[in-house]
Amino acid sequence: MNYLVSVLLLAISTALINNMVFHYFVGNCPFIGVSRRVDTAFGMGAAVTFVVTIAAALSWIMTYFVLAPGAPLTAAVLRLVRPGSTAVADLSILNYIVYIFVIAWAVQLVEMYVRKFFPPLYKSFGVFLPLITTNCVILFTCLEIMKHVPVAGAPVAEPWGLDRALIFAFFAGIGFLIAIVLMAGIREELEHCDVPAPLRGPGITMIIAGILALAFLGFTGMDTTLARRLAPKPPPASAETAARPAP
Amino acid sequence: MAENAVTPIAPAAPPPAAASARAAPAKPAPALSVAPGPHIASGALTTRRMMLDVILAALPLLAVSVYLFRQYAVFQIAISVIGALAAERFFGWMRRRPNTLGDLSAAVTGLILGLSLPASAPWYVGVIGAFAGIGFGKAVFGGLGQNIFNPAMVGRAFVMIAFPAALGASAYVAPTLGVDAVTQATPLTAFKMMGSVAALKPLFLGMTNGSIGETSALAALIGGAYLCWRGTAAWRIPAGGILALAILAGASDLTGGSPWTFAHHLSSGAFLFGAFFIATDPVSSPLTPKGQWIFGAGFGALVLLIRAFSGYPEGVMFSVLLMNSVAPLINRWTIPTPVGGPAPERK
Amino acid sequence: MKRNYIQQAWLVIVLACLFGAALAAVHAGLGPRIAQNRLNDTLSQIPTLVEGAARGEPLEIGGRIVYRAVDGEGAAAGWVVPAGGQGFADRIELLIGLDREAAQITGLYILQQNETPGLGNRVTEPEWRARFAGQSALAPLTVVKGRAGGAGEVEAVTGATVSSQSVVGIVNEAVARFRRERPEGAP
Amino acid sequence: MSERKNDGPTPMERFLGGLIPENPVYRQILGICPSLAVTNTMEGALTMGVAALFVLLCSNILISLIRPLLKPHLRILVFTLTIATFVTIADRVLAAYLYDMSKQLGPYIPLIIVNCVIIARCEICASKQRVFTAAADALGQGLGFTLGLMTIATVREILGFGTWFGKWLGWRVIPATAPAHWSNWVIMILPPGAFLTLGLLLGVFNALTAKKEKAA
Amino acid sequence: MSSESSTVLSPPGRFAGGVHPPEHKELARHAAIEVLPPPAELALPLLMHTGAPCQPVVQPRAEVVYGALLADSDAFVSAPIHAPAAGVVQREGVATLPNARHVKTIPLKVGPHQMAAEELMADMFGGEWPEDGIADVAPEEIVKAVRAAGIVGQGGAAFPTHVKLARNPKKPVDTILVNGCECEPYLTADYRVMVEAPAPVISGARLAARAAGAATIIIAVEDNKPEAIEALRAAAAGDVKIMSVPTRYPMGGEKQTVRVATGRTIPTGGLPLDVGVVVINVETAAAIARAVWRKKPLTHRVVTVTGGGIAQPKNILAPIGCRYADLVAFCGGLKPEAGRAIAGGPMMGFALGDFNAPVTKGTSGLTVLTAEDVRRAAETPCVRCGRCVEACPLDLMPTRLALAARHKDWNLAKRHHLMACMECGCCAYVCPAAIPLVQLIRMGKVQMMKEVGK
Repeated sequence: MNYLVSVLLLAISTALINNMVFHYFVGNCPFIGVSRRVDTAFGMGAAVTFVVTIAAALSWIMTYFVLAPGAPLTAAVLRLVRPGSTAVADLSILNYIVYIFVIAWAVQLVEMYVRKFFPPLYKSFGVFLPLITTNCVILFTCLEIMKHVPVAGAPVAEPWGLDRALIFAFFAGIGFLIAIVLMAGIREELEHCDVPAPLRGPGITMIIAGILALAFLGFTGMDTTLARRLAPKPPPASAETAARPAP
Repeated sequence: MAENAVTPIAPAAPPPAAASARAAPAKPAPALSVAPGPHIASGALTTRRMMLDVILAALPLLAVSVYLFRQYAVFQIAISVIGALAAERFFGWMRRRPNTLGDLSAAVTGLILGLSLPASAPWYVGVIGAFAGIGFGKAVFGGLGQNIFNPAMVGRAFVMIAFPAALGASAYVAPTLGVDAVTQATPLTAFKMMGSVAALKPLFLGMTNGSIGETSALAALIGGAYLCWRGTAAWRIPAGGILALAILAGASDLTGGSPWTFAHHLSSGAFLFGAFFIATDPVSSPLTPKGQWIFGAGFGALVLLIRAFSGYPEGVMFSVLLMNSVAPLINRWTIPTPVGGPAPERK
Repeated sequence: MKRNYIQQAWLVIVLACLFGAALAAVHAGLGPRIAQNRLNDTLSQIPTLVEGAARGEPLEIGGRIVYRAVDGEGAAAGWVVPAGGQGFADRIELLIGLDREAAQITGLYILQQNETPGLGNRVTEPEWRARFAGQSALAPLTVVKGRAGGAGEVEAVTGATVSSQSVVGIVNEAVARFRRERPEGAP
Repeated sequence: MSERKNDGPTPMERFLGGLIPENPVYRQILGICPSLAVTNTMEGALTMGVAALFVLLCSNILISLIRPLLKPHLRILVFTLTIATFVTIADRVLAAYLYDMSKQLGPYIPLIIVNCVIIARCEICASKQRVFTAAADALGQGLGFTLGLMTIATVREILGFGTWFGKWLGWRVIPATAPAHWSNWVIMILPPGAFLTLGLLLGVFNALTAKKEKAA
Repeated sequence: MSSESSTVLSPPGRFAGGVHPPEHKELARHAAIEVLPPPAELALPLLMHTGAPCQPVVQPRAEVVYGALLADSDAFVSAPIHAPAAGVVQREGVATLPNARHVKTIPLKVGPHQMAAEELMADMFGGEWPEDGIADVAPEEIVKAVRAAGIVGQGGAAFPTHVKLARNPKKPVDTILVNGCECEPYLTADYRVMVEAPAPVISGARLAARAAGAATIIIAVEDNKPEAIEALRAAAAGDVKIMSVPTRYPMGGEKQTVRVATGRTIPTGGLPLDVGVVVINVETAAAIARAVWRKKPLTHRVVTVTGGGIAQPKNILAPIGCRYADLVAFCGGLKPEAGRAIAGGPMMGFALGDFNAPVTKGTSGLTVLTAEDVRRAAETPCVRCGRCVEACPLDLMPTRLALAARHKDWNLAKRHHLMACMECGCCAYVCPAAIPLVQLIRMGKVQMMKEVGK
């Protein structure tokens, strides 16, 4: 039950309160470019959700086992090469490079897999897949997860296991989906409106995004309050669970 | 053809008025116009009349607000209305458009904005709110009838986020005012922050603190009833909103929720004012009856959610904006099937 | 086939080696400095949090880092406990200063927050943080609104009760945990 | 390279082109994420602009140098590798020497990797032009990007904080003892203000260029 | 006339939407039908029905008698044309119908010796109309007689009636619905026929039922015509059911009448036949009776000439082919305040540029509105109030359709079912922003067919 609550809170927080587009400003290029029709917007959002979840899993695994300071796989390799060494291997400088290639690879993988096994799905959002490699939502999600991957050496403020990383990534994608579909609905409506010429296209999209961001501010604090309401009554217990050591 | 011989008065040819008049100067032949049908129109309602209805319906709210907040209310509303009119004219001028003040829509925006501000807000809040509302909420979309969001709520959200101290919880305290009840925090804020529950009767009558126009549930009901009776407001929206809020809050009451019961929720804050005056703005709400139900219900549910769980004590403004943003999708998803089913595809 | 592959990719491989070397150099050159920056971020606040402290020594207790504040001679002056939790908008990270017996709060510093500017972010203001100094660490603090707090009470930031409550909650939890887990008899 | 193939704009034209006619932010609508995320202070905007300029310049020069060796199908791979490397370097340098800025910009520095401006310049210009041209192009685009960020930041910082370069230089635009009729627009620091400012500036930019084109 | 009088039924169905404009029927409702003496010349269009045009069967300068066949066609969906008066055929001419269609005409110079008005009235509506013996008439006989008489739907669409009545084994008919709704404001032609001649209406309905093989006969009349209901009720026996339906425009539209009177819904793009119903107008019913019992062709029809711009509003039994000018002259001419002349009623009728157009078999009236009646407020932007959506009897979203038509956005038009619109005009009538909704939709339908249809 506690776990479900925490999933719910993470979902609300990621998809609504700290929405990728309206709070973190990421994914703006497709947000402007692919939000003219509701169906294409939905396809784009679904594709992003799909890829971001997979990329998040891969990057969490890479970070935890290979890249983080003192990561087990790297350490094992190090011991093989130089037995008895006490140095802590830290490959975190390679983080960004690894992430971007993990994403590119995930996109390729997803594209091949979907084309082969789910042709209808491929038809509905396959065209968006190659575009996604440079979608900042994905890299941003990987970077956020990076901050929370538990590290042996230095304790992380809020360690996330693979499961939390996956949930976070999935709802980050859902947040993007919500934003882009809302925007597409509005822009379809605007198609025949007399928008001032200089504002047509990106200008009006930004202003609408601004108003949407204003509206989404209404969700602020919802996760905190919910957490307080749903938390089991004796507070020390929750402190224990929060203090659960990193896996 | 000897048409004139047969029908001396009927125009002989396609009738240019002047020519006929010259032909028979003594008894001018009628000038007939040609246009596609229908040739009669109801004329019972015009856009201008709809706007006037809103202003009329707001009179009870105005009366309560002037009673409660005295000259502060008058000042705030005047600032907002003048600001909105100036903004409408300014943006119209920027686009070289004819004067549109006559349709009264800008005045209504200003009025709703003024009613939704606290009496104690400084003067620039009303002006900036009006300009932001008309500018971001209306002019950039192309003017009347084309906006997606309720302009008054865009303006209010803008100033609320821009000047949290002027509109935030504490700012309602206006010690210079005469009536005791209005020198305290608003009932919703007091409940959210300190858990103190206000009595229902003053909540309903409006003898509490709050934004200028929101205090009295009774006045909002009277004005709202007038709007629905006139048909200016789609009754399904407030009905959906009230139902959703009452059901959700009632369910939480039954499960032993909070001392703030569904009756409190209904009569406190801007809920009824919003349900009748703001959410029903035709431009930014759905067109279809089914869509209006969904819109209303979504509005009510969001108000409750935001009140209960978000950091803000009141959720009417955010709910309206959020539902506005969904309205195009609702419209899209609730296109009714024509009687007799969709037209068959032509081969 | 394999030859062909190498022919195709030799540039990538060479570049990768070059870049790897460059990054290794950057890491070697700047790594310590970055680490020091991170540490300073926390350590530089220690003298303001605990009276008489000159610097802090990191210590791991229960899987978490706390700092032992020591004076110029290395004698214990108190504790600095990093803590964090959900605020109104985002996570709040803060440092709590405690006296030697961990019986009294000596100071509070907000490392990171993302609260509403103009309302919630006023928890970072020194005037508000000063309300924690001198409070007892033995019992949880409570938030009061609209009046100056007495002992064990902290007056909320006007219009930002949620942020205030969040900070107080984080402090209460961290202090209680620290009191449970701290090495007995120390420092 | 034959002269004909290089018949495009001269280095100077390319440099100037990046500033306004082909401005990445206002004209190409690229790199919107940082334009919104880091522009609540001038310092953030400048730092981000310079970091992007650095990455753009280095990768453009490198790509231009190795362009005869590029295999078409490996081109994007090489671009990405190059950009990611330089971004990492920029990120570490910032963390070492401008720790506060690095903390403030957070993930937006690494996000330069997927900034469309850079990969687009590599593709359009650097992989086809001589080093000098590519460098001029990178400088123009980078400065144009920085300029774009700084215009947005100017509006947002002045309205939001009443200052301009307030952290580094402490310039107050609105006097601290401002009349009672002024209070900082908090919205400008928050996401909605970013979107609205950029939307409006886009409109202003378009209106101005349209007017200029009409006059020409 | 009947031995047992029938009761008045209430309708089993209803339709959503619709409007109730001021009726203005008082102008002509008490004016008994008067006969228009044949004017000097008639012009009979060769196409005044839906279907194939007729070819002349007489030569110019031929002398014809009343009721002589003038033109016919081999096509099934067509109806022959007969001489409404004795006279001399002229060289083929051309006329412009109110719907702006140019058609060839057979002009007929009317001779000096004509039937007297009383004789014509008696022949049309008077005398005895047999109640018995219908079962002895073969259905094919009826269809043949109807075809020979050139009867078409006189409600407006002018669809050849014999086509509707011919039995189709695939689509059996169980109900004949006689449409006496006349929901257009001002018009009273059908009303007068029901009041003055209920017997041929009922007889014709029975013949139609016999021809189509329908067991049920319903005559639906709007409840603002109690005299008509009473007259029909008094004249009808048990097998003919009189139904009083609510007064609401467009109750007279086939889709609405069928839905209200039978509870069945005609599929979009379909016919009443698809739900087992044949709908005929009251005057058509009378014409059927006359064709079968008296072997007379359709040569005259009742036309209401009314409106604030007409000196003396009247209901006129006019020979087909007379010009609108003749009608106006017969009614004392126009008043000076006349502002618009409309062939038909003000909701769906066509504005006339002049009065030269001939009266056809489908002409139900001439409404001359005053300038004040047609004055409209200036168009303002749509505020999406949804009035039109509520008024639409077909559950469409007219404002969206008009938007799509205005911007030629055929995807949007399709999504909102543009082609399902029946152009009743309720939306434009109620629109507070004075947007010409139905006009835009009409235009959009034509353009969409042109651009997408092929």
